[in-house]
Amino acid sequence: LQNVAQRQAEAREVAFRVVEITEDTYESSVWGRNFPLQYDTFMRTEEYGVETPFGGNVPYEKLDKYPQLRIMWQGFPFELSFREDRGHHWFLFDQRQTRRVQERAQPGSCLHCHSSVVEAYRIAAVQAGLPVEKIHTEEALRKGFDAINAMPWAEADTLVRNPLACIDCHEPQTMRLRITRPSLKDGLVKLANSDDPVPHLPSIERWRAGDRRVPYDANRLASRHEMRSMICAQCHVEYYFDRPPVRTLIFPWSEGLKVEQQLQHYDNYGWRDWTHPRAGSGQMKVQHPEFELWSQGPHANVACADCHMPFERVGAVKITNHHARSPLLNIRQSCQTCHNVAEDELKRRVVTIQTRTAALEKKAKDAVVELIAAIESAHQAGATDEALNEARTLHRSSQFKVDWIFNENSRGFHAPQESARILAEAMNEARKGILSAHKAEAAAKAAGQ
Amino acid sequence: LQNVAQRQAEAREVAFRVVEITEDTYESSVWGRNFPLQYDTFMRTEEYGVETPFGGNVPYEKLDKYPQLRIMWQGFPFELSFREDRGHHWFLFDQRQTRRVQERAQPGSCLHCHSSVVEAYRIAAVQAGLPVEKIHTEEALRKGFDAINAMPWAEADTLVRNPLACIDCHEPQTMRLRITRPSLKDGLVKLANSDDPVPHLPSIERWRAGDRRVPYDANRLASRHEMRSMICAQCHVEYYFDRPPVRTLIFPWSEGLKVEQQLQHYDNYGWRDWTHPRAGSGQMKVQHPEFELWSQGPHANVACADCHMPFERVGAVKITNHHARSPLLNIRQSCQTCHNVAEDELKRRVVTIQTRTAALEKKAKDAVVELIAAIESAHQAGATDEALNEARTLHRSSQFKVDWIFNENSRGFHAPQESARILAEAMNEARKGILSAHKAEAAAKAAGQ
Amino acid sequence: MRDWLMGGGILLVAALFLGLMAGAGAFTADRAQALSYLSDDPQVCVNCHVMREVHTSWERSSHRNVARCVDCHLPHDPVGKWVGKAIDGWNHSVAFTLQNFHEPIQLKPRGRAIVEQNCVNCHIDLVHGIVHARTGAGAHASLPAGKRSGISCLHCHLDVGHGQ
Ligand code: HEC
Ligand code: HEC
Ligand code: HEC
Ligand code: HEC
Ligand code: HEC
Ligand code: HEC
Ligand code: HEC
Ligand code: HEC
Ligand code: HEC
Ligand code: HEC
Ligand code: HEC
Ligand code: HEC
Ligand code: HEC
Ligand code: HEC
Ligand SMILES: [Ca+2]
Ligand SMILES: [Ca+2]
Repeated sequence: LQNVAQRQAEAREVAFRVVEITEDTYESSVWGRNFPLQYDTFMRTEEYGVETPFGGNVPYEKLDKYPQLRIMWQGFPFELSFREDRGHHWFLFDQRQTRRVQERAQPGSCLHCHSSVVEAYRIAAVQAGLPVEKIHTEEALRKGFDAINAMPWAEADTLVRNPLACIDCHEPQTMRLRITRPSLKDGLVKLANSDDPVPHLPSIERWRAGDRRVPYDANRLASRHEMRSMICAQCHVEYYFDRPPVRTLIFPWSEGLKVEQQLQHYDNYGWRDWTHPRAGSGQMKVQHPEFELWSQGPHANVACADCHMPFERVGAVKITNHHARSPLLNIRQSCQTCHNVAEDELKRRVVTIQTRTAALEKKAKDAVVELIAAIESAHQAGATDEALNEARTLHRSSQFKVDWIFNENSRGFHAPQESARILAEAMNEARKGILSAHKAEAAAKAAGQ
Repeated sequence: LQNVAQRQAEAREVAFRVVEITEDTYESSVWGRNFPLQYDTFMRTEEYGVETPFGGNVPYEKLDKYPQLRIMWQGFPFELSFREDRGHHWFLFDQRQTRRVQERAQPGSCLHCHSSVVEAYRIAAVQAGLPVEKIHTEEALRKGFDAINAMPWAEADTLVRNPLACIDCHEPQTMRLRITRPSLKDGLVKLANSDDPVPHLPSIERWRAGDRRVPYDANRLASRHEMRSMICAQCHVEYYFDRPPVRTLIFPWSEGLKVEQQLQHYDNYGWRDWTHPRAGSGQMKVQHPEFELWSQGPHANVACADCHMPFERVGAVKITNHHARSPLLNIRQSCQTCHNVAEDELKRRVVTIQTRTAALEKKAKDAVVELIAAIESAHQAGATDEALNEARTLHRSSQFKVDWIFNENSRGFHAPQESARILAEAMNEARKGILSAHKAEAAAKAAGQ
Repeated sequence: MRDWLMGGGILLVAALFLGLMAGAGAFTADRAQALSYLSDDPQVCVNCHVMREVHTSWERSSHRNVARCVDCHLPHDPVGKWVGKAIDGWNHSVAFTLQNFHEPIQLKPRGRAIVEQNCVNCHIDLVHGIVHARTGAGAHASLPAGKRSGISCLHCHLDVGHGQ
């Protein structure tokens, strides 16, 4: 009967090192020679063309399926094209070919999330004067980040070669997960300093209870379980680019992760992405707040990777399945370990949650589109800006909330009640706005006679 | 220290029959001599005076805490008094002393849920001509039910003696759970015939797949697990009394259990509980739809009894704790069997869900109260009924939805997303109604000049 | 194996165990067949009705044929195993006598760490890659499951021992 200790010794030599991986190994294929099983699953993010009721990776044009979006985002690049997302393999290609890049000026900041940008940041840092021996430091990433943010997109695009690569999430020697993206580091510092309770991120709660002398740093303090969600928060978050010339990529987390708190962040900063041409209100376009919505849901203690990169048995070894996609395409591994329930029942529950969200989304968009028309009509009838101020503030807030849920990619599943709550607030505000615009129009007409 | 021997002895002598219990044993204390442990916990429903953040059994006057209710229910008995509920021990006493009974005429139908009515139904059936040998049949309960529904409340009240008793839920010989209340039998027959999917009630789904020749009967078909929820549905449901003289107690389930389907049932029947004196709209007052809301939630496969009458170890024996109350007063037994989570974390999750619901409820009631004022003002300005028809329909529907969630006693916990969805619809409809009423008023004023 | 335990070199350990129990549970220990507590047979645990439910659920679990109670709930290394038995023996008899334990019974941190380490002990070949993703020359000593390696098998596999 081999005892346990002896077997442990044998097992350690399982991961045989074929090739040396260092901080300068930017090509995933090289990492793949040491970790063929993970690499095979990673490369499957190239597959697309499969639909789920509300998700999947058929890159269809959402503006055609949801025409109200063109009215809501009129005057902003997203009025040109907004497609269903697909595998990580495509994220550099898709950005390069979108009309939002080809027909509008964009800053280099986009590449923070749309390329394996670690190499470009380091090179740019050295070019900007950082001593070359510091090239592998976090400081290098920071300096390069600042440089590339400020570049026009086309110029920055020439500095990047690959979509998501192993080095974006893993430390070469230990394979430990680490955060490479400066915007998330800054975002987590803001979050840690806010009062928003984050029970699902205990390392932040512990930091808050400490002396707070050293700013919160996930790479030092976050647990392995937290990292299995934080690495996704490098990109799957709401963001904005600061004013020119810096155009720093910022996550609006100074007040917290909830939608009202992000709006407060923008209000405190007097920020608008653009002014809506018909309604005249100062609007923000919200993008994919997966991390923020997931934080409010019943699965906040379940890591993104638990569902989107689940464990898989391949032969005699258990690995992380790097084929990040809709969990509905892999329910057995993504859900059934924790939920001892039949596949079709689990799918039914998800689709029931998403169907409720979709029904509310449609009504909320109807209300926002009506509000835009009501403000425009009042304005044309001579209503003063002062009279339309309330309606425009309600437009800014209600459209922000509809965006927040509609552009989040789980169609409410990551936090079912919170999604419905946010859409309820959006509807209520939009309808109040319509009323206010009507009053302003009536007053203008009365004054006009 | 002989407790080991004592415990091993206890484990064997669980159910020692002290006294004979028959269909005519209406006094719980007699049952209690055979089942002292269950009886002791059952009698604890007499305790009251403990609050939880949104529930508990301090019978405070809700109309004072939520003044908008008096506006919403103006013209209906609930404008007099509506208190927080408390233990089953009180349900006959509380009904007898409420101003809704002392200052308004009510039918005998109330006693279906506010007394141990089995004995009264049987006696009334025999008095109405049923052969005495049939006194213990379901037919007797039906005949008595019809007779007592039609009686004025005061007369019916003289026929009842006790609040909830063992015989209301248990078959004397086998202690098997059974449904004694005719309204639930009728309700389940309607539900079975509807198209509303009820995956959590498999016996209904199986009946639907059969030849449907014999109407669905829970006492024959329901599983033990289903019964652990169905017995509560005898009373914890939305209901109405049919038109005089019959005043049959009916559960509006012909279209299904969801709020829109119950409204459809009322619309199909052209029903209104009363006409709102200020808004002139045909309104229904919704009462405690626990069973219906729980059916839409993540705990639909968890029985009411699992949380409200959990298993408890007393010495060596496991019994059902009959002290039905807020599970937040007994988290250890109610929740930790399934959730391996600390008590305060579980409580935090419930309160987070309930706080979201409460915030939406307040806004929804604000909108409905504004709508009532808007319709009234338009009416006083000369707007025709025809012009106000849309606003009144929206008032009927939006107030029905706010009632449905506010009067449900878990403050959204039984189905968090569904509760938020319903309140979102209510807000949207109420605000649309306000807009419609304003238009009607403006038109009336324009026509008036 | 059962007979060997009863007859042979067990007396020394039994003395240690009985020593621990001497204070409160002499009489209790005897009537609860404390001596049998020293064996690895799951039947031992089910002497107590409070263990009946976990025994039944174990009999329906995926591990019924491959792991007995002690294989998960006692350290595998020889020394750790007997120290564990002594500590558990003491905790058990105190809790059983005073009836002051939290219900439903939950694994305490120490108990949970033992179980987590045992998952890895038996499944090391399968999970070596995810437990301690260390590579390259000079790999650190393999980190045990639980606190230090940061991965908790029970985060996903809570029901392997007892179904549900
Ligand atoms: C903070 C990270 C981040 C930044 C910065 C960012 N994106 Fe994205 N982008 C994402 C994520 C995550 C997705 C996938 C989720 C989705 O499509 O909603 C995505 C999806 C896309 C897609 C595919 C779906 C679509 O919208 O058609 C395009 C194209 C795209 N982004 C373009 C851009 C452009 C252009 C910029 C700069 C103006 C930019 N992105 C900046 C994270 C980012
Ligand atoms: C460096 C930025 C970045 C990081 C880090 C990142 N993502 Fe993404 N992700 C994207 C972008 C961009 C897309 C959209 C790709 C496209 O449509 O071209 C995307 C798409 C996806 C999709 C949609 C795939 C499909 O088939 O529909 C999923 C699921 C996803 N990401 C999950 C994750 C998870 C889970 C993590 C963390 C383990 C993660 N992502 C980390 C940027 C990122
Ligand atoms: C409890 C499991 C679970 C967790 C944890 C989880 N998700 Fe999801 N995610 C889902 C499900 C289910 C969907 C819906 C898929 C669909 O509609 O096909 C989804 C959808 C998505 C999508 C869109 C996929 C598509 O089909 O285009 C992205 C991107 C995503 N999640 C990212 C994340 C990120 C980032 C995190 C962590 C912040 C996270 N998820 C945490 C279950 C989960
Ligand atoms: C989007 C982020 C991301 C990228 C990019 C990524 N990984 Fe991972 N990887 C993960 C996560 C999450 C885990 C699980 C880590 C944990 O549980 O601590 C993981 C774990 C691993 C492990 C540990 C063993 C296992 O299977 O759990 C290896 C080896 C690995 N990845 C190899 C690779 C390789 C090779 C690449 C590039 C082909 C790669 N990874 C790219 C997120 C990523
Ligand atoms: C690591 C464990 C884990 C994984 C993986 C997981 N869940 Fe869950 N799930 C939970 C926990 C924990 C809860 C909250 C209830 C509780 O505390 O037991 C929950 C709750 C739920 C609920 C009820 C709450 C709600 O949102 O309505 C649904 C539905 C659900 N999960 C579906 C899924 C689906 C679908 C997947 C796969 C995409 C999944 N879960 C993956 C652990 C998990
Ligand atoms: C279908 C069952 C049913 C019927 C019929 C019924 N009730 Fe109730 N009643 C309940 C339930 C369940 C509660 C506890 C939940 C709650 O208070 O919302 C309750 C609570 C009460 C309470 C205590 C809380 C309060 O509202 O002050 C009073 C008083 C009351 N009902 C009076 C009446 C009267 C008067 C009638 C007849 C007009 C009536 N009930 C008909 C089931 C019913
Ligand atoms: C015959 C009618 C009837 C039945 C059957 C019934 N209830 Fe009730 N229940 C009531 C009434 C009426 C009240 C309100 C008593 C009062 O406030 O006077 C009530 C109150 C309650 C309360 C509030 C107690 C408190 O302390 O706040 C809970 C919890 C409850 N019921 C749960 C249940 C559950 C669970 C079941 C099924 C196992 C059930 N009830 C079966 C009529 C019933
Ligand atoms: C998953 C557990 C769970 C299930 C199943 C469940 N409930 Fe509840 N119930 C709760 C919680 C938690 C509350 C909130 C208690 C509070 O706010 O103090 C509650 C509140 C209530 C209340 C009000 C208690 C009070 O404090 O006044 C009643 C009545 C009730 N439920 C009846 C039912 C009925 C009837 C069913 C089945 C149709 C049911 N419950 C199913 C957990 C549950
Ligand atoms: C509101 C409904 C209700 C009433 C009234 C009620 N019980 Fe029960 N009783 C239950 C439920 C639910 C169970 C659990 C049945 C199951 O799991 O099949 C139960 C189970 C029992 C059992 C089986 C053993 C156990 O503890 O699970 C006994 C004995 C019992 N009740 C005695 C009584 C006595 C005595 C009374 C009157 C003092 C009474 N019951 C009143 C609902 C009720
Ligand atoms: C009989 C088992 C059981 C009992 C008892 C139970 N739950 Fe659950 N709970 C579940 C299941 C099953 C889910 C859905 C997720 C899943 O499928 O694992 C769930 C989901 C949840 C969720 C996440 C979904 C949501 O509504 O946000 C919360 C929170 C929760 N339960 C709290 C409680 C509380 C509080 C109690 C006690 C009042 C309780 N549960 C009692 C089995 C149970
Ligand atoms: C004398 C009666 C009795 C016997 C025999 C018994 N147990 Fe227990 N056990 C208990 C009691 C009482 C508790 C609760 C005490 C506590 O939670 O600390 C408990 C708790 C536990 C716990 C959880 C508490 C912790 O410390 O993590 C485990 C695991 C356990 N027992 C395993 C076993 C195993 C394995 C056996 C057989 C070798 C066994 N028990 C034999 C009475 C017994
Ligand atoms: C495959 C490993 C495994 C085996 C074999 C096993 N257990 Fe467990 N045991 C566990 C795990 C994992 C938990 C934690 C379950 C939880 O917290 O929900 C647990 C929990 C317990 C508890 C705490 C109560 C509870 O349900 O959480 C007791 C007591 C216990 N086990 C006793 C036993 C006994 C007695 C046996 C033999 C009949 C046994 N175990 C066999 C893995 C195992
Ligand atoms: C005494 C050795 C032993 C211990 C301790 C043990 N296992 Fe196992 N386990 C096995 C064997 C043998 C199998 C069946 C063959 C296989 O699947 O590898 C198995 C099967 C499994 C399976 C697949 C079957 C299923 O339930 O899905 C899982 C998952 C698992 N074990 C997880 C665990 C976890 C988690 C723990 C710690 C709580 C644990 N095991 C403790 C030996 C053990
Ligand atoms: C993030 C969730 C998660 C964690 C943490 C986790 N597992 Fe698993 N495990 C899974 C999934 C998913 C599967 C199913 C893989 C498959 O079906 O290919 C699995 C499968 C297994 C199997 C059975 C493989 C088979 O199908 O026969 C064993 C054994 C196992 N895990 C042991 C462990 C051990 C030991 C640990 C702790 C080191 C652990 N697991 C940690 C999710 C997890
Ligand atoms: Ca934005
Ligand atoms: Ca009603």
